[in-house]
Amino acid sequence: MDFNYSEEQQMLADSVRRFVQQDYDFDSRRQVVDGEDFFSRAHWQTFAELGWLMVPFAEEDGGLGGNAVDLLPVMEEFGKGMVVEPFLPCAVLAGGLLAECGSDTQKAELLPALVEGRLQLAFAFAEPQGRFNLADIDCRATRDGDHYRLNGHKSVVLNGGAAEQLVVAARTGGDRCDREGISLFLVDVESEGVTRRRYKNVDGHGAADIWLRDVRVAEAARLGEEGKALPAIEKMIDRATLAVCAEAVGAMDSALEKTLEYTRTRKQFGRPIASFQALQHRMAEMFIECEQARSMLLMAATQLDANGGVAPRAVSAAKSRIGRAARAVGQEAVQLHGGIGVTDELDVAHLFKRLTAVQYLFGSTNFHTARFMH
Amino acid sequence: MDFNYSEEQQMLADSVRRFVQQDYDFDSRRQVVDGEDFFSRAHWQTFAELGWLMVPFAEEDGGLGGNAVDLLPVMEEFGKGMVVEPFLPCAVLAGGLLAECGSDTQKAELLPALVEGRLQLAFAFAEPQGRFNLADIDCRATRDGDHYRLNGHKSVVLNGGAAEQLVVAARTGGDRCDREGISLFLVDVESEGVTRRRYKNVDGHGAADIWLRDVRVAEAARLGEEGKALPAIEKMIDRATLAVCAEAVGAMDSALEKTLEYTRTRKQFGRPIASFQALQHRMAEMFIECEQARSMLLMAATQLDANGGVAPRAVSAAKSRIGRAARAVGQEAVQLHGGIGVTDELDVAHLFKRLTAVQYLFGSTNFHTARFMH
Amino acid sequence: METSFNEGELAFRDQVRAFLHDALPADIQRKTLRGLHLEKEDYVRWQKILYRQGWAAVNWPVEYGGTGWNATQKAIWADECARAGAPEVLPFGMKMVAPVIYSYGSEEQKQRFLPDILASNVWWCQGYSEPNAGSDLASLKTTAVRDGDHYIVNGTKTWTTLAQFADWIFCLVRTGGPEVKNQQAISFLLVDMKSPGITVSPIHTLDGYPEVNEVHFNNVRVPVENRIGEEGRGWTYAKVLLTHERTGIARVPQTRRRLEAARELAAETGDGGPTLLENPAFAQKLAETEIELLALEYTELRTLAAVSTGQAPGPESSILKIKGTEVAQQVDELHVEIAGYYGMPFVPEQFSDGFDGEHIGPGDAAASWLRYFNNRKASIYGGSNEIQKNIICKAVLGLGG
Amino acid sequence: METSFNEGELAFRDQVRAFLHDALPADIQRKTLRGLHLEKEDYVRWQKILYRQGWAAVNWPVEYGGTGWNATQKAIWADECARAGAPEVLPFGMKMVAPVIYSYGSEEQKQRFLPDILASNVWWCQGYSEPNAGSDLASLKTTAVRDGDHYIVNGTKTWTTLAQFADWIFCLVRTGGPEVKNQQAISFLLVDMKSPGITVSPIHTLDGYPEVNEVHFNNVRVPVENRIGEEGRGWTYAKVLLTHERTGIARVPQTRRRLEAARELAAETGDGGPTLLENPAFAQKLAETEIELLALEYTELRTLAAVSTGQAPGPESSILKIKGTEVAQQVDELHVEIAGYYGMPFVPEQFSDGFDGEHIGPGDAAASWLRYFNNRKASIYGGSNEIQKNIICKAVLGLGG
Repeated sequence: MDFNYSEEQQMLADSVRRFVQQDYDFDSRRQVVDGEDFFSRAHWQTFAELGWLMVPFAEEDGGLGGNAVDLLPVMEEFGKGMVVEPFLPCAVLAGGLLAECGSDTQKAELLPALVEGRLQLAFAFAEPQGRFNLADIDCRATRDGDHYRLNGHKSVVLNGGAAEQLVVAARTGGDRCDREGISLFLVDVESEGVTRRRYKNVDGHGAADIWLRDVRVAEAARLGEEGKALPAIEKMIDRATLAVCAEAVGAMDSALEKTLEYTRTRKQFGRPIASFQALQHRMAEMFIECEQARSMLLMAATQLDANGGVAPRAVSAAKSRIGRAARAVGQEAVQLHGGIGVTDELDVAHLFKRLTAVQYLFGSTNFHTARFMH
Repeated sequence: MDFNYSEEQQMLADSVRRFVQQDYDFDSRRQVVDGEDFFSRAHWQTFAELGWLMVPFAEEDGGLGGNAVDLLPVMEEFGKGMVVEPFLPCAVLAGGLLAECGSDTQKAELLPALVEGRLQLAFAFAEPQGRFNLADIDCRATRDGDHYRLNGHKSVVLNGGAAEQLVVAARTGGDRCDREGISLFLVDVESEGVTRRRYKNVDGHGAADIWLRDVRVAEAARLGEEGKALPAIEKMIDRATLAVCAEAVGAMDSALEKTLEYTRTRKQFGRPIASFQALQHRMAEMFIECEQARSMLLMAATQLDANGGVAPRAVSAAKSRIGRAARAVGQEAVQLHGGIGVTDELDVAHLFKRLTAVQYLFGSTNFHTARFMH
Repeated sequence: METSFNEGELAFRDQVRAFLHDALPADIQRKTLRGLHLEKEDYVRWQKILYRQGWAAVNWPVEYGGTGWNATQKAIWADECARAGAPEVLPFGMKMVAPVIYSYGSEEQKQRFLPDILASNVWWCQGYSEPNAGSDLASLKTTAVRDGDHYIVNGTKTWTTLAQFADWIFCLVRTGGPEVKNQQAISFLLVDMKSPGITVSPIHTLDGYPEVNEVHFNNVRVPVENRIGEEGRGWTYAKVLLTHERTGIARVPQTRRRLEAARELAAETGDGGPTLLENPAFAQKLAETEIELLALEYTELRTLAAVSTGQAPGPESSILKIKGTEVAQQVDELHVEIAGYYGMPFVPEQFSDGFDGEHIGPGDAAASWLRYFNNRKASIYGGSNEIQKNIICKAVLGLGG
Repeated sequence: METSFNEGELAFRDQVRAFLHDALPADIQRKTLRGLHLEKEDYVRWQKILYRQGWAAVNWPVEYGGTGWNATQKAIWADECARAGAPEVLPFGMKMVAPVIYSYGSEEQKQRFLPDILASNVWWCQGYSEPNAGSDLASLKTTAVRDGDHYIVNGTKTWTTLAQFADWIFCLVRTGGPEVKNQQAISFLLVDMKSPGITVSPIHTLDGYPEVNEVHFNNVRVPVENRIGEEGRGWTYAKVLLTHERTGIARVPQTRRRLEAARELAAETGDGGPTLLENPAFAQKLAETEIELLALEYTELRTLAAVSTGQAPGPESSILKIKGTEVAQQVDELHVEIAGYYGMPFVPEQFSDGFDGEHIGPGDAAASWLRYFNNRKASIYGGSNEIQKNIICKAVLGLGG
């Protein structure tokens, strides 16, 4: 057994850590988040140049290998720095689906552009009625000669505002919640009938609601077989879930570290508040949460890689446990910071917001506990 | 609004408290528990002489009034002293059913004997297959002329070892879990076909498993209408549940008090362990649990009295919350006592055992939370 | 033991209901029920309606304009207001400074300040906390140095809620030098916010709203006649007040309304097939929260009953603060869970006056995340829950420091 | 990163399985799987079987009779033993005193004591705790005063597990006077339990069994040659040992076996209609416990991986103690819930050898309550979980005392 990163993975982690330390301090991040795109195109180019965008892909797709474990060093450091650039929705999720389901032609056309930072993608899956059930797709794709017509409404599409192409999950057959009948389509956001409402999420990440009204899509834009997309969707969402778990583990470590720093310097009744034993034991419990979370992350990552990327119970166990840890560590970090912890001015408050979002992204703690049970 | 006890209730509480202080210290209790009957006949006579056995009954039945609230002062003090005499199973539960369902003849024959301490009763309801579902009765009573024949197995019948008469819940119709078809019978333990296995429970209270094999019971020994007993059973079990909640509240107060005493005197690293803030905050949390439990007790008692003794959601809310408190306070009391907390020699260990038993008696915390939900 | 309402109390409840039904403006009600920000004008408009009814100051002595209601009536009032969606009274004037003025102020101060508070002509804010003092009020640094018949005030107050609207601020300031024992060095001062030398800088809380502020004092001249009571006793006045303030802090009616709203929303929220209310884990959490709230309600009733028999609410009332905030935060999390993905969009402007675009997501899903973020303050402000546990340890359990 | 077994490891696992299948006596297996008390004879019989196989001392260096297994093999061994229902090795001789002897003892002491421990000819018990010392080992009061080539030992040790069977006890004793710094006043002594002046008095734990004892020393003469290492360094030897002892304390395989047993029992337990496993609240608790155990397993694997690359298990391993006991106690509570009413009867004799009556209730329902009671000790003994948190605070988080 070996839980250490390989040399390549360690170099990757170091490279992301250097970027975060040098270019992504709290004030720089604020400027990025408050900018037009909700992320920095310049940073994105850096990601491409440093090869990070190749991490999620297999070598034959122009990537670095594409193991689940490879995502960990990148996402953890992103979590510590609260990086908002759309690595997860664009490269891991939408890019991953393209690599998983796309034809050679489709891949050849789009993957190089993605990896070189020239193409923004997003995956539009969730819908207002469906919460976290990936099979609850009501968006319809009806045949129209050698085209399809798409109609539906997609909720809170991560990177949906900046994306040039969308991967859309739509129903070519069956009813809401049927596992069969779901297909994937590449949709240009400039197509007639696509409406977007862009916004920033509470955690600073960009997103959009997207409406499709009689959007005409060529058959060649379908990714993979008609009606058979759900297993691939589940596989890629599980992979993205692992990635967001890694981000959470990084963010929790950072929240604990900042809390330790703060309580060591902040004084009350003439003593640093870190000297109060009741608070000490709570920080010990935060530490335990961080460590148990990290263990679950490693468990799920190794299970995914050992099982060809399909390990739903392992992923759900990890998401459930890490969600609980994210809640506890985030809330305690804010509480132990006192008043300043609930202001927009402090980094720990933004870690808390992101740790809240990750509890719900790709399924809440409750959802994943139930999925683990069944 | 007035949450104070009436003068009579206060006098009752004082009288029980005096008894516990004078005659029921930890060593005396140990002798009682280790005795032949698992309780003291002499104490029982005292209960009768002081009028405590009249508390559960209405004035027309020779009692003191029989409000739910009246049970609180007695049961709380019993809880503090860990009194094992069968007040709850004999007077509150079996006696209560007799008063609720019995004919005038039946009542005239048995209630005076009970109130005067001359008659031990027990209510045999639970069965091995049924857990906490009161309708899950498989014990059968089949007509045989002007008699019934009873067959079945009753689990962990409180006071079942000492009882001279049993109130037995048996099915005269319907199937397991049907709400209709359950009847109550008075059964003399000396009847042919009654087998008992007597034992002491973990909390020192006496109990028995009871087997009925073709036990012949006269029609005149049926309590109330045939097949219609479930509502009365539920009502009396709810009342007994309230009583055991009151006992738990007393036991929790006692466990907290003993923990405060112990941590103030016990030293570690040269200081009383009560001076360690991490332990202080945990005792503050124990105190909050005790107070929230007491609030729920008062809520359920007043709701029962305001609704003619039928307030199932209120009782289940109280049992659920008090069960959670009993778990937390009991476990913390033991943990904060350290090594000595897990030995048989310390009173707090026995409070812990009783606080465990009350979590399951008449339905576990989970059971009552679910009952509150539905 | 008696907990049900008598006939007089039922009649009172009907009267309150009828009044709220007629008098509460629909736009204010809508904002309250949906958990949106109220503007200054909303608060003032509603308070003036109450003033005209004679119900503005529920807790004041009758001689200064109070209602004279007993504890049960006050509980009925709070409950009905929460049910109806009436805004809460902002506490700073009505509940915080006014009791100090009528308890410890001079006759002249009472006549000068109380009528304007009662009529909501003047907006007050509170100047207790300081950037490095937190829950440790005795270590305040803002100084008030005597200069003839004025004090010269210097320092910074923080976490001053809605100071951007305030006309006056009440402050704890240090009037004694370093040789004076901490708690005897502090005085209670009323300061006109228009005084030269005062600047207000907003602090944005987690929901993006500038709910609190820093208030800076730079050589601000305050007439000595604006000091309440004796010099050096300000901490005593403030402390008595803090204890009295404990009743009502359980916020049972408000939390119950939000709990019921959660149940209704969950019943309408699909969960990929069945509703969220049918989700066992969610339903269990909802039930447990409801049970905890019921316990809290009766803990508060027990405290009120003790008050009504003449006992002051003791340090046991710290439970009300701890459990009140914990349960409210649990309910916040139920709403967060209900909102799901639609809690994530951060578009606070859609919850403000004048927004005429389409909301994102169903109902006010996104508002519930903002509220969850914002309400993390509840267990920190007003004496953090850790401080409340210290109080219980010391004053109730007899555990030394 | 690599966590699956290679071919050699799989072969080793098969070998272990085959051995356990053939060698584990059925009566011992039955008691272990049902959570019943094992007699001294049971433990010794099984240990001697392991001794003949050469597998008695998994962790010892090969030169003294250890197996030479690597961390993965040891983990496989522990896991397979738990699955098969093999009794645990009692730690006092094999895991506690033996490492001190082979690490710090003289050549003569090694030759005198280790072979009998390896062959389970001698039963050891541990004399660390004292009636007023608890987790605070440095404040020991038992004295050993030098008298020629003997020490005269006086004092009382407590919580001495299974001392009623012991041939020898290893003790921490105070050899320095009050002028010596606490931790340098303590020595490590091996004492023959047959020495005049030793008396053992049983302490009944919550399950009614005399699992622990007080051991009284009244002018007990102990040869100086029975002291390990230097005088005044006993605390150092014991502490090193305590840290090393941390691996394995997570008890993952044992807890997993009991968790699986809970699942099977719940599936067979009616709940007034459906089974308890179909009860949403129970199923949820079971799943959460299973997830926590999975996390603990990987936390332990991470610690072992660090050990295998040469890092000593650091104070982070306090997590293994805290979480290990917490999860085990959660599983205990699942069993308590399964037993329902049938946990209440207190008839401990039905779980002892020679009982030939009928058991009360299904299976060993009543045993699960006794086990729940007894196992509350887990978070208290061996350095309470509070002490473990102090260790994390000081040694990991850098928070001062």
